[in-house]
Amino acid sequence: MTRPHTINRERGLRLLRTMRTIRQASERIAALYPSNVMETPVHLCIGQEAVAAGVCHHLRDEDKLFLGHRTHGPALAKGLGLRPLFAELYGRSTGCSRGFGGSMHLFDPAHGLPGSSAIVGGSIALAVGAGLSAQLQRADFVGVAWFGDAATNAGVCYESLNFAALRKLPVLFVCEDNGYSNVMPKSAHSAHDIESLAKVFMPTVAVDGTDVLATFAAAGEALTAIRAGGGPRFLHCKTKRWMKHQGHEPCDLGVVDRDRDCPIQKLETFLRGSGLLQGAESTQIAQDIEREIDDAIAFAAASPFPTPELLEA
Amino acid sequence: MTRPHTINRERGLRLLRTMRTIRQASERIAALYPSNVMETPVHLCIGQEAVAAGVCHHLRDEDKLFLGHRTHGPALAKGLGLRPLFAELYGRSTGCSRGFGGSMHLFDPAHGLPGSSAIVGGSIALAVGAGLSAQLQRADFVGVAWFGDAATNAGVCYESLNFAALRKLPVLFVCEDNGYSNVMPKSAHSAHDIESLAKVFMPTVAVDGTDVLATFAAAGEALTAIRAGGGPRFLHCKTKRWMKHQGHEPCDLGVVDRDRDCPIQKLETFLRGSGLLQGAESTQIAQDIEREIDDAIAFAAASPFPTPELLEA
Amino acid sequence: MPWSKFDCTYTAPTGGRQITYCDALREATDQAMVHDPRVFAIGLDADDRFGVFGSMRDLTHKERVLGTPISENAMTGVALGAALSGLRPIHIHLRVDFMLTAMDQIVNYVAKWQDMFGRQGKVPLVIRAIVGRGWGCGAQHSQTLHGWFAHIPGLKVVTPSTPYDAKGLLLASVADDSPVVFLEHRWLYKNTGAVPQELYTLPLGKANVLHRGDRLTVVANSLAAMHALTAIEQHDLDVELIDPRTIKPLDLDTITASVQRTGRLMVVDYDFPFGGFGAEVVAAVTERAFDSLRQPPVRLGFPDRGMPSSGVLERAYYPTPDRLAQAMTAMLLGEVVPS
Amino acid sequence: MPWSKFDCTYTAPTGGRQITYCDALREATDQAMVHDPRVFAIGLDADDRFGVFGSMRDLTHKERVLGTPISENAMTGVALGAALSGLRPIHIHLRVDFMLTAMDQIVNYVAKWQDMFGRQGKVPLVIRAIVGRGWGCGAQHSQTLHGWFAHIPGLKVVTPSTPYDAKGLLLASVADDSPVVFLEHRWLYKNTGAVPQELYTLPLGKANVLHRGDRLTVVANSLAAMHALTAIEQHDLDVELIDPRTIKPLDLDTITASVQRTGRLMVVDYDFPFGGFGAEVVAAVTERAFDSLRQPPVRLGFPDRGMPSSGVLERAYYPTPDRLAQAMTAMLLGEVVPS
Ligand SMILES: Cc1ncc(C[n+]2csc(CCOP(=O)(O)OP(=O)(O)O)c2C)c(N)n1
Ligand SMILES: Cc1ncc(C[n+]2csc(CCOP(=O)(O)OP(=O)(O)O)c2C)c(N)n1
Ligand SMILES: [Mg+2]
Ligand SMILES: [Mg+2]
Repeated sequence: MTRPHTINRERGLRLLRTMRTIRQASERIAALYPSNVMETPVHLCIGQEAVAAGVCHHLRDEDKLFLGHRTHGPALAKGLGLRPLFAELYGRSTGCSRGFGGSMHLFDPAHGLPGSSAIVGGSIALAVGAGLSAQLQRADFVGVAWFGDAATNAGVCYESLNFAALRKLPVLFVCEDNGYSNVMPKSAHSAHDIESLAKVFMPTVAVDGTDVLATFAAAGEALTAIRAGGGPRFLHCKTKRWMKHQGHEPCDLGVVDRDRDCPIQKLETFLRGSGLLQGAESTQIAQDIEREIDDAIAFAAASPFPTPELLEA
Repeated sequence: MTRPHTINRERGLRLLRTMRTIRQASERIAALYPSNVMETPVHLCIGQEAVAAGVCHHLRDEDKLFLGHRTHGPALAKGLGLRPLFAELYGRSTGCSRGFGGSMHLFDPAHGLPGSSAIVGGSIALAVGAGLSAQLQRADFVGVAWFGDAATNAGVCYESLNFAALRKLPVLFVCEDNGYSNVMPKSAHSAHDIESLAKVFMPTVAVDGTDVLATFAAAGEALTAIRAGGGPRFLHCKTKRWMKHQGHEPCDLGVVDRDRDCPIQKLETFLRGSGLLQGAESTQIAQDIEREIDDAIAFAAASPFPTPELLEA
Repeated sequence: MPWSKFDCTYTAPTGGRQITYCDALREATDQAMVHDPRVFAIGLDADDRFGVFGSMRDLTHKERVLGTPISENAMTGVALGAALSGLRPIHIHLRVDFMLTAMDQIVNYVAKWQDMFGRQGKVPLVIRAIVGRGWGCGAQHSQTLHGWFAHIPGLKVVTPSTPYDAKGLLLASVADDSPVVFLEHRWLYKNTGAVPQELYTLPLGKANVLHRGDRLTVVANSLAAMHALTAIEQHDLDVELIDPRTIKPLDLDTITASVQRTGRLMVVDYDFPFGGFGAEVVAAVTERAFDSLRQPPVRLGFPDRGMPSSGVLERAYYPTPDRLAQAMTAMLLGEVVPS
Repeated sequence: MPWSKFDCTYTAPTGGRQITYCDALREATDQAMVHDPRVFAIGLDADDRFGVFGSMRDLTHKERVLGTPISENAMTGVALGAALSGLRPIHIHLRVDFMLTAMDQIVNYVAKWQDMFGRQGKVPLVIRAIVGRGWGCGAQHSQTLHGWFAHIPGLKVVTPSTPYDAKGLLLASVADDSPVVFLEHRWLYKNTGAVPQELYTLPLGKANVLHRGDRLTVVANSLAAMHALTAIEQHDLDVELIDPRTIKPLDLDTITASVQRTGRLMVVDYDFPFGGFGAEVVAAVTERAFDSLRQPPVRLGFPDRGMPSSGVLERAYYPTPDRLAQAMTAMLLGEVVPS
């Protein structure tokens, strides 16, 4: 599995940009969070950016991505704008879910985000339904299920794997395995090895989920196979969660080494080494993104709140 | 896995007796069924007797067996009497569930039958709970989960396997695989191979579920390991269902060869070949059982019906 | 595929082609699938030779009827995912009791999906299930639960009592852009009635007056409505019988207006007695028509316990037209109503 | 381990040791586990350092507190199986919404097990869950559902509102030989009140009169009871406030007797409005005390839709003591009651 990475500059920079957007938006959320401008629980993706960027760069707007509670990273990578994201976190009517969803429930069908769910596991089945829809309609979109390691304990996960495999549906299962369910380590929640389990149902690939080029490559191969009618594929991405399960504080479980485990640093090192990134380009990208985030926050803060009439049944 | 069978006469005859009891009781039910004396749906075990006999002969009264809808065989093998069984089918107050359960809900805690359930899959978890109770109480009983091939599609099955494995609970999982869910063949309901799947969680053995000596041997080994603290085991028994899913009619799916597949004939042939069964012994056993069934039916038919006051909340 | 052109408010024809409730469901399913290629059906054993008690047999578009494993929870999610991806699924359960394995999907997902995202999207999903007593089936295969589903915001709950309603309401449910739980009583399957051949939809949220009367308003749905009708007709009672047809939305206007005229209310709810549909009707009508009520409303239904299996116990557990007639008569005489 | 010796009917002490609702739950759990070695606790994250919002921290018998994977359905079955095999489990959910994944086990198994076998066995199982609004949590993390559980025969439903009740009712639930769903509102956790140190159990099915009054009977449970009490005290209203404490069994005797005296009934039910607990109280009281009612009963609760996330919408969605006070005042004045 450790083939030398190859990537062109444009792709490399796009991946970098996506990861940075997720990172910087998340850090801004963390910074603002204690002020209570966002009245909604947040599950940040800092440290896990490579999975979102690597996988979603292969997805089209028609592909339907179903997320769980840890939404921001993959939603941004799939095409959700910073403005509708921040407005939603700010509880405004301009939010992607009009203020009804909050952080865990993001909606942007135009970019293939038909909704996300905070009950662990269930949305896996919805992605399978999207795959079924594609199959029945002979359309070429793909359903993508996005879930954590602990979601593999929920019965609905297995039921979904079985059905997708039975009907050879165009579904990509993405397990973003950060090794934890809140503070419970994987060893306490899973007797099984996720890869071995998935392999009972379908071709399965494991990748280093902190290496965006690895996830990008593996996701690309999996999606090519799926789009070619090869049935479902499972992508097991081992990654690290830098923050606490919920909220703005750093994780205190002592498993993260921010230098060794940083997907952004890894990519930058590679790009610089390959001559694809030069001088202050990275700083420039970061600054551009900061400005976009400033704009999104200004937009959110200036947006009206939803009105209570909307609550009518 | 095909070791030569060894068995002593007493065991051999006990296994034969149990299988014959199940067979003859089931055939009597089938014969009486069209007369509507039993107002309850029945799922008969004809053809599957070897699993019930082979496994349950290793079980003690303290071991807790949780059944699904196809109850008669394993319940009789575990120690339920013919009288309380028939009285329950006849809807009488002397039935093992006082007329409240019917065929699918049998209760006999003195013989380790804490109840059975007609919602496929769920009772697997109850057996795991019995195993947990044994572990927490440092008692040496075992929880036994009894289910069909199609129950492996229900999420609760996987959740149960995972938890039993995680905590190394004394639980025996018995999958009575008759290849069908009603008229749906296994190929239509399971993308997975049941053995491979179970192996992800625990040691798993596959046996010919029409060969009682094979199931007896495999169950014995599994239970010895479990009782020695080795954690859960999975027994995959491939067998044949001779009757329709429900009711008194023979199966019309064309997969059964009553000569080749008969567990009773198989055992008798073996016992005769080994000199353990002679002359008219088998006929004698059959006649004894017929008398017991006659007695049970007379008991049931003479028993009072439950009274409606029992319906009070 | 404009569905609205089939909207129809006419009342059930009294003459014409007579078909069974089962055939009405079958015809509705067939016409829905023919009219709209986005409609498909999915369910455990939905595709087998028994065809959901006959209601799915010989469909024109068999290729759009999919069987499933015993995985009702995920299959509900699959149906929802398909509904969010351009299709209009009908998810079918042979028994409502099996739906309980799917309550996370039904309550947390299906029911909430539109509210959760500010009602920006459509969820055209119908969940069909057979409800009610079988034959010695016991506590796990005899439930009804219409009022229980109706408690959850975001679910419409439809319980047709006649072949005419079965067809028109199933088609309306398929045409609806929000989730509908569609509950069919097993004991109604063989009932016959006049049913127009063409595709038509009946409004969800509009009650049907099954019998005119002046002295008592009886509200009853599904099998209970048919039993109440038998009771009223056999004993020639001066009772107005209202079948709400949809438990949610509930046509309180029709019910309240009737009670304002008759001054008396009885709800026959073949379901568990605590809370639920019966309680809602009594509470809502009391709130709205308090001054019209001449005596306390009455609810009839099941005892507050799981269903027994033995025939003698079943016959005591379940109300019958006779018991309904006795209760109505007692109420009209101002006597204590036997429950 | 005779539990009955702890039965206690005295009303909450007004003085003495003050502890929080959370600590009362913790103390009850600890004492139950110390008193009876058959009692154990199991639940997702029940054993982690947060200890179920503190209610499980520092227990004497930590070895009897087990964490679980995200497998609520099977874990409910595991708890039931353990209850059928000699133990007395307390199964804990951090949110009632997660229990929805376990409804097959709860409704088809736990609730039915005793009825299904002719009530021959015991099912000493407590299911604890935190209910109610959080903070911007949205539709999937804010439900209450007490009336919904109560609809199902075979489940007792307990919703303590005070620390005193929390302790005595939790112990009574553990002592009970039938399944109990025990629902704790997150917003009550920090409330303090007098709680005796010793082990005591309060009867399941006995209401508590939180305030005496003559002109209106208000029935409210859990957080709603506390909000109603605030409303009554702050505005010095002549209202009798009854907290049923257990939704099922429901103490209709106490409620009916009060309405017979006051002539007016309001139910404050912090839950979905269709059916459920509010409807049951209005219907049951109307049936029993019809002639005493001077005006139509009133229900207050949530709008009939999923919970929103945005703070402004939450504040509109959820009733407050102020809104309750306004409604009570309007009702006492005979005005139209704002809902
Ligand atoms: C059915 C259910 N049970 C419990 C929870 C509470 N919960 C929310 S997130 C979470 C941990 C999920 O872990 P994992 O799936 O690995 O995702 P991660 O948070 O690590 O991204 C839990 C237990 C829930 N939301 N749904
Ligand atoms: C959750 C659920 N779904 C559907 C059913 C209806 N049903 C009863 S038995 C059965 C087939 C079960 O097949 P299997 O588990 O292989 O057991 P077998 O009948 O072959 O012994 C089905 C689908 C049910 N009882 N429970
Ligand atoms: Mg994780
Ligand atoms: Mg089978």
